[in-house]
Amino acid sequence: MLALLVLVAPLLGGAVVAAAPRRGGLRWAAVATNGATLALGVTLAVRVLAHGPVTGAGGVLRADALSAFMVVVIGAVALLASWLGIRTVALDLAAGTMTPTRAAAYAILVQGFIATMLLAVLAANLGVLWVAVEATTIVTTFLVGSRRTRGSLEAAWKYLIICSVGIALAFFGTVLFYLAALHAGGHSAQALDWTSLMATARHLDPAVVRLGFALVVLGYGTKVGLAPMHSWLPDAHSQAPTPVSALMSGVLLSVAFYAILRFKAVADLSLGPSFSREVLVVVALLSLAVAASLLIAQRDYKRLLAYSSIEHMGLIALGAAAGTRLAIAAVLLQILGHGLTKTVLFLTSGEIMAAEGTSHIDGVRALLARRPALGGLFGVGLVALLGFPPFSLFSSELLMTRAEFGVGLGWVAVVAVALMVVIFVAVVGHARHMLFGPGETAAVDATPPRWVAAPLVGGLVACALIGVVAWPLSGLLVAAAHVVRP
Amino acid sequence: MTSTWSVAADAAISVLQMAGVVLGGPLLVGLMRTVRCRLEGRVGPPVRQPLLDLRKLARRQRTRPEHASWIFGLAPLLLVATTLVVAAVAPLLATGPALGWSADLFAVVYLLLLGSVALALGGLDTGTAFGGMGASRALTIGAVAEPALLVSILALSVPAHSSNLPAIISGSLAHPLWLATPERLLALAAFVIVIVAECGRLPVDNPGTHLELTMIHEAMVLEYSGSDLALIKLGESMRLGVLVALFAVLFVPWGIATSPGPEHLAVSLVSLVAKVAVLGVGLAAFEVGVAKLRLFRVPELMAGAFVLAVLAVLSALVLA
Amino acid sequence: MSGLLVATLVLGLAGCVAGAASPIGIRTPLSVALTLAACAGALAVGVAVLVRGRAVSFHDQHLLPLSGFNLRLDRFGALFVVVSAGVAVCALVYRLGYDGHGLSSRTASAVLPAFVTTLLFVPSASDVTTFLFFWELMALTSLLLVLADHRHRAEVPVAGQWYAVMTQFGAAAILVGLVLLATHAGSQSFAAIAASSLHMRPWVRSAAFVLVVIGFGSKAGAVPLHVWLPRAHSESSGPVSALMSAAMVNLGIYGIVRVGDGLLHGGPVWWWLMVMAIGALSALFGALHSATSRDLKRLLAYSTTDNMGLVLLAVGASGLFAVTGRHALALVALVAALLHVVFHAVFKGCLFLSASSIQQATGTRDLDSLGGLLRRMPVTGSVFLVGGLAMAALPVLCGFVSEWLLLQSMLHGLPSKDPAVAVAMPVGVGVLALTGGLAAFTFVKAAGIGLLGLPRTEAAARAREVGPAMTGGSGVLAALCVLLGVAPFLVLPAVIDAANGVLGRRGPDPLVRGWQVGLSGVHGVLAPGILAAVLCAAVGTVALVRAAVEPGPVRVAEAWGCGRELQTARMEYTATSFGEPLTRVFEDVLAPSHDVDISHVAESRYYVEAATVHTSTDDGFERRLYAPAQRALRRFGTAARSVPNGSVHRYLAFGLVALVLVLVLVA
Amino acid sequence: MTFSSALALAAGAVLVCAVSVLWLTSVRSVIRAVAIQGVALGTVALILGVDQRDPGLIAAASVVLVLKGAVIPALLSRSGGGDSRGRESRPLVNVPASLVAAAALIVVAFVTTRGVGRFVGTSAGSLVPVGVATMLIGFFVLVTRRRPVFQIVGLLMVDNGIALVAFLSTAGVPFLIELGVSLDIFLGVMMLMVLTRRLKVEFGDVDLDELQELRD
Repeated sequence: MLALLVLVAPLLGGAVVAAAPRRGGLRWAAVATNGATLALGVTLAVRVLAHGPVTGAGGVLRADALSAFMVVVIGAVALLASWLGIRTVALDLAAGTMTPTRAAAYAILVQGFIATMLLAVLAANLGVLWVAVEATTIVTTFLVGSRRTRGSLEAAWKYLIICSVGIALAFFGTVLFYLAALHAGGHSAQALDWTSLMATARHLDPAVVRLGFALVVLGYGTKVGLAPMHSWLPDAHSQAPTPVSALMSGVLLSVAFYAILRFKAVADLSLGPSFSREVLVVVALLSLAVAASLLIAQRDYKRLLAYSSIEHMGLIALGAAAGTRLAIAAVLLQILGHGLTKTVLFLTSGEIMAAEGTSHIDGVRALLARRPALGGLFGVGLVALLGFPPFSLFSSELLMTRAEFGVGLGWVAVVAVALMVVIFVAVVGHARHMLFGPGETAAVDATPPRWVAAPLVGGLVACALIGVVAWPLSGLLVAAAHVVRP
Repeated sequence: MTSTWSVAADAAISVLQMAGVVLGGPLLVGLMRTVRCRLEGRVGPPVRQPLLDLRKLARRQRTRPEHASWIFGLAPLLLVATTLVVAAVAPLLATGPALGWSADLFAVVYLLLLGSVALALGGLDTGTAFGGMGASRALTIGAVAEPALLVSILALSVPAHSSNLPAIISGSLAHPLWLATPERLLALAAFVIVIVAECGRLPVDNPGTHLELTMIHEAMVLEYSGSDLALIKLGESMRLGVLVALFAVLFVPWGIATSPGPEHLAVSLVSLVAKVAVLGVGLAAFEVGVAKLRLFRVPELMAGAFVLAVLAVLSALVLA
Repeated sequence: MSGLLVATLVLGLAGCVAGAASPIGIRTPLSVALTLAACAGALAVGVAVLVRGRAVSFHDQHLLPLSGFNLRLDRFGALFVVVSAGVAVCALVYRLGYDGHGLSSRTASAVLPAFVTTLLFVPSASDVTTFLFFWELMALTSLLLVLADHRHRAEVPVAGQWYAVMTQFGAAAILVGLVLLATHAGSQSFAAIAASSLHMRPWVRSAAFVLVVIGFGSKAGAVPLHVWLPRAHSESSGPVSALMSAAMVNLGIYGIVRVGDGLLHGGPVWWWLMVMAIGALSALFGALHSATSRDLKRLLAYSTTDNMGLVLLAVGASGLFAVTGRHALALVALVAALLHVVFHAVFKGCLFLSASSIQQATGTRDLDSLGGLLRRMPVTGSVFLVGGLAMAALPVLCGFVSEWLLLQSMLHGLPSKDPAVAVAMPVGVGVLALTGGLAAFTFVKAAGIGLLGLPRTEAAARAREVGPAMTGGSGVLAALCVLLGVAPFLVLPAVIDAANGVLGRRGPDPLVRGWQVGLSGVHGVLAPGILAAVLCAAVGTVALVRAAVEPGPVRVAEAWGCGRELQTARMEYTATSFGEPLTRVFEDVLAPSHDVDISHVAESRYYVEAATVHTSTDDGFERRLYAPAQRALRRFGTAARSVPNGSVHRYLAFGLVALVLVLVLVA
Repeated sequence: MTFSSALALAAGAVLVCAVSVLWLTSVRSVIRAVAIQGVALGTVALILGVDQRDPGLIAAASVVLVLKGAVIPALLSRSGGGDSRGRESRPLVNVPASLVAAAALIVVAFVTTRGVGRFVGTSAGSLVPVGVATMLIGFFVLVTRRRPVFQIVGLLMVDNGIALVAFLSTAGVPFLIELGVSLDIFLGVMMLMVLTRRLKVEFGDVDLDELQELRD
């Protein structure tokens, strides 16, 4: 029941907003329901931690600690994104670039997007998980292309084509898992159910599972933004409306990675950890290398953020490659920290773009002097993103590195750290140009109002708090790590 | 050193050394000047002429450039005072002067450096081009001379396992053959070069010149007059005296008093004066034969001295 | 005691919050007061640890996700805490009178307490995560403080970028090194690493040590990772530059000693030769650039590289002695190193604070624009002189004692069968001597050009003494320079305890203490107090004699200007001309660039209208190492950009290739 | 006609259709080819369903037949509008080279996935490489053909290939999931068609390689 409620809540919000697109006040309904999702996620987590997994909707939905954690992440990011979404929609309506009808459609699509992500993490069956992830692609394509400029259409096309192909490959992988499960004695209707799959995992045919897992990584990796199928990501993230970019970068990528984690758990039981490790290490290092090389001479700050997402997904994949319980817990912490930070950064970059009228790094100068609030938020966000304490990315990245060393991936970790240094150099260089230097303070009306800045500050503060005091969260993290590493 | 008497005796030796250096330094300079004149076929002033100069200068009024600060007046005092301290703590007459245990060769070097620094600051304080030029050149040479100086001290200290002066001298007294060893000769050569540089003698600096292009030391002290100039001239000659004397006791230690007693001291004094005089004559004779080096050749000389000193240390280790 | 440790942390945080949240009127006093209280707490804890010899710990598993927050302050760490706290107290008092450089902004007010707090807690961390947490926080907060004035000067962001990059590079090396050790120890606590480090494989130990030396070396300003230091230290505001140069760089030394001696318990000869080589190179390079620089704060920053190089030289010598079995001497060398850390903190803090006072009073830190300040700012000028004398390691000030002890340890380490030691020691002494000479040169240049003579600009001529908080903050450090130089026994026992603590041994004390300093069992002692007394007496006597014989008062006269009537500041030697002979001597190392620009009169090219000479000695490593690397990176980045050309077909082709590869390799 | 030969015939038809797409250049005939491929795929499912008397599979087969054999091709040829008479005049890889590449891809598919077919153990299972080959050729079409419609067709072929693998190896995924999958694919193709039309409206006759505005 609780699980179903979680699923329905965002749709409800979308429906309310869409019902009266001209009533600005009602747009808060979406924020409220996303807040409710977060609260329900927390409740779910508490329930799961106390009483074990929760099922719902006739066994289609099932929430264990991992799902509950992901619901919390989705809820938190959705809350931030929809909060800022009110402002972007209001601005677009005022500027006449959006009609009320399209605002309604937009609201429904965003809330539907959130709902499909929730379905993905709550699905009891890996096939349903696939359906949900594919659904997110379809829903977001509309959102990516919603600005109807040449760029956004191009991004939408690339996004849809590349992700559809990728996700098809993931389906191929899923089929192979299904095949192996059937041969291991699974009943056809439930063979892809998480519980039964984990029960039969040890008897799955290794050869089939190997191919299946490699395809799953390649396929879902497309959605995660892992190289070599990452190319859609910078385009889509830079062209989508900022709240959508934030949602995509903050959680959509992680939701896709959640799928990989689930399959990895099954594959590890069947094959032992070494195969999944090899596959993930390859894609992770490739992703880090791609991100590093393209960040060096990057010219667009939204794309910069997008490539940074590729970097972080690479790090997450590397942490998952280590695969110990500690590593998985760290991966989840990284997912949360990255979600919050990247959301704030995308939302801030949207504000910067609205204020400066360009997304070119060259076009933005001395932001801290000219627009202290925006510059400050962007700067602090970058600091968090680059893994400085007290923000939680510091802890999770350190934990992942430790875990990688612990399982003999020391050399890989060293390469990753080296690439991260290159990325650091690149990002700091761009940040220097954008943020620092002499300039006149802009007029007051250019600074975002307090209710806009509040969630952004809140997101960063939350990230910092998680990085320092994490005891309420550690239990959930460890329990979630137990799910994929029993 | 426990009884009051021996403390008093040690103190007396120190005072004697200081007095000796105050008087002996200018006399040494006078001696060298005379020797030089004779060798050049001139009669030259009497040996005590520097002392007479000092007396004359001390009675003249001091002047101070209008922009100078208190540093200007302090510099000559520090120059003389540091040399006095060195004279007090160095075992010139006896192996155990008072306070001999409170300083060693390294301390001596750094004390002399303090004097040079003070003088250079005094030169800069005048605000003239000459002061700055002299200070810059003097300290450049000082800086490049420092490694050769310290490493040659190291070469001397290694066999004695101590940089303490009495220990080194006692060591060489106890092992006379030690003197003829290669490391000692190498260190000796390095030390001589460094002394020449530290005291501003030819071929590093010409104390007699007042030509802008070649002045080093003289440029720094151009603004001093009267009693200040007397102090500076005194300080410079004391430096020369104390370094030559130190050189004498370090490399030719015989004759130094190893136990207190007036008779030992007398022998020691006579032998020291003789040694210093011989060295002074030798140095003067050497100066007649050389021309001043270009400023930028001086570092090469110092580098050579440094190499000699390092070789001395290494051969001390190899042969030990 | 652990309560007090926590209270210190809380006070520091409170200072941070006060700086961020309190109204502008009380922002500075309140946050500084809270931070001062934190420093007082840290001083109390540190002194207590040093006196009692018992470590203070604090553990909390609820902080820092999945790893826990672990503090343990032992004697070695306590020494650094006390030094940092001491410097911080003076810098904070100074800050009360200091304005400008963006230090009063909300961000800077909030970050300064945080920076001070991390300085106090880095040496307290007792596991890898806690350590890196504070270490990175320290890097971040100091970076923000360096950037505080970015709105007004374009060089500031550039300095910040250099600093950020170098410090992150170092942090990455430290991270990998420490994690490597933690992995092989099976636990991330320092105690566990120390317990099992001797059983680790040699390559693990060596790799970790090399990485850690690189990482901490970059923080200590060791060549070739020093490039950030002259920029960041000179562009940051007065209190911050003092904190960075006097307290933060020390923690680089802390890290190397903590890991090399404390966790790994020493290692093979080549480790320590490497440390000595880095130290020697840094010392020489720093000293040379310091001697030829004309920017007052840049000069001081290079001198920091120089002094940290000397400390590394001593640390390396200590390790070398330990591995050749001469433990007493190893202790002496380490004591020399730590003593120099303490003394360097005192005199460099003093120098940076007084240099910043000069900067505030004149608006510039270019030596060629200063002059005549001793008469205009008597207190600040004297403070600078005292600090400078200590920096030049001249007798009876504190710098001398530590250099003397280092010389002694090298001298006594020399009779050795090991050829490495036999070569290293004389070279070390030579380096020490040359840097000593260069430091004296530097000091004379800075003080002589900056404080003495005629003012070279209007601004210098108008300079007035700064306020009491600023003179007080720097004056205390100057007084300490004298006090510790005359009476090193005030800190020597604590330093010996700290060194013993990290070496983990308790042999017979190899040092003579009391009024004298020296090695016991040999005739090699130094009594700086007595030396000072004798020197003062001598100066007094000579002054009395001079007063007795001179005929009248001093006459003030025009200086000799080769017959010219008027003497102007244009005729004075400048810092550039002062350093010129040295630049020529070390031309091969410094590779100065000369730019002569002569414009002729229009009528005839035989008449020169104007001639300008521009010389600069920029950092050779920056030019030959970093600039090409930067260019290569940029070229690579531009080339990489053309791979994703926007064509969806190319993107899909990546996927097809990957798919075929998966099928071929996996199936 | 035996069960296994009928199955082989239908599966072979799927592959032949895939290869023919490479050979054809007119939009209209390509859409026809993919429609035939859909029908063939549905036939495979139907044969399997009848053979195994599995009502779920028969239902899935009918869904496939309707959707991929009729609805989607019809929509494609309608929504193509002016584009339906278009031609792929300048493929990135020309037809002969494409056919050679297809041969290579088929070899790859057969060499690499014969193991999976053997693991399945049935006569249907041994046809798994046919599905993989179809998928690879579809992917190849995506990479080398410039017109939007061709990319949609390529995507459909990838899907068909995978669906063929699913039918042959596991007799299809559970019906509920199959329904979801089909719905997703349908919606995806719809989306692509919407985008194609928008592209056309905004920029006229568009060549996908002209979409290179977004790059680093």
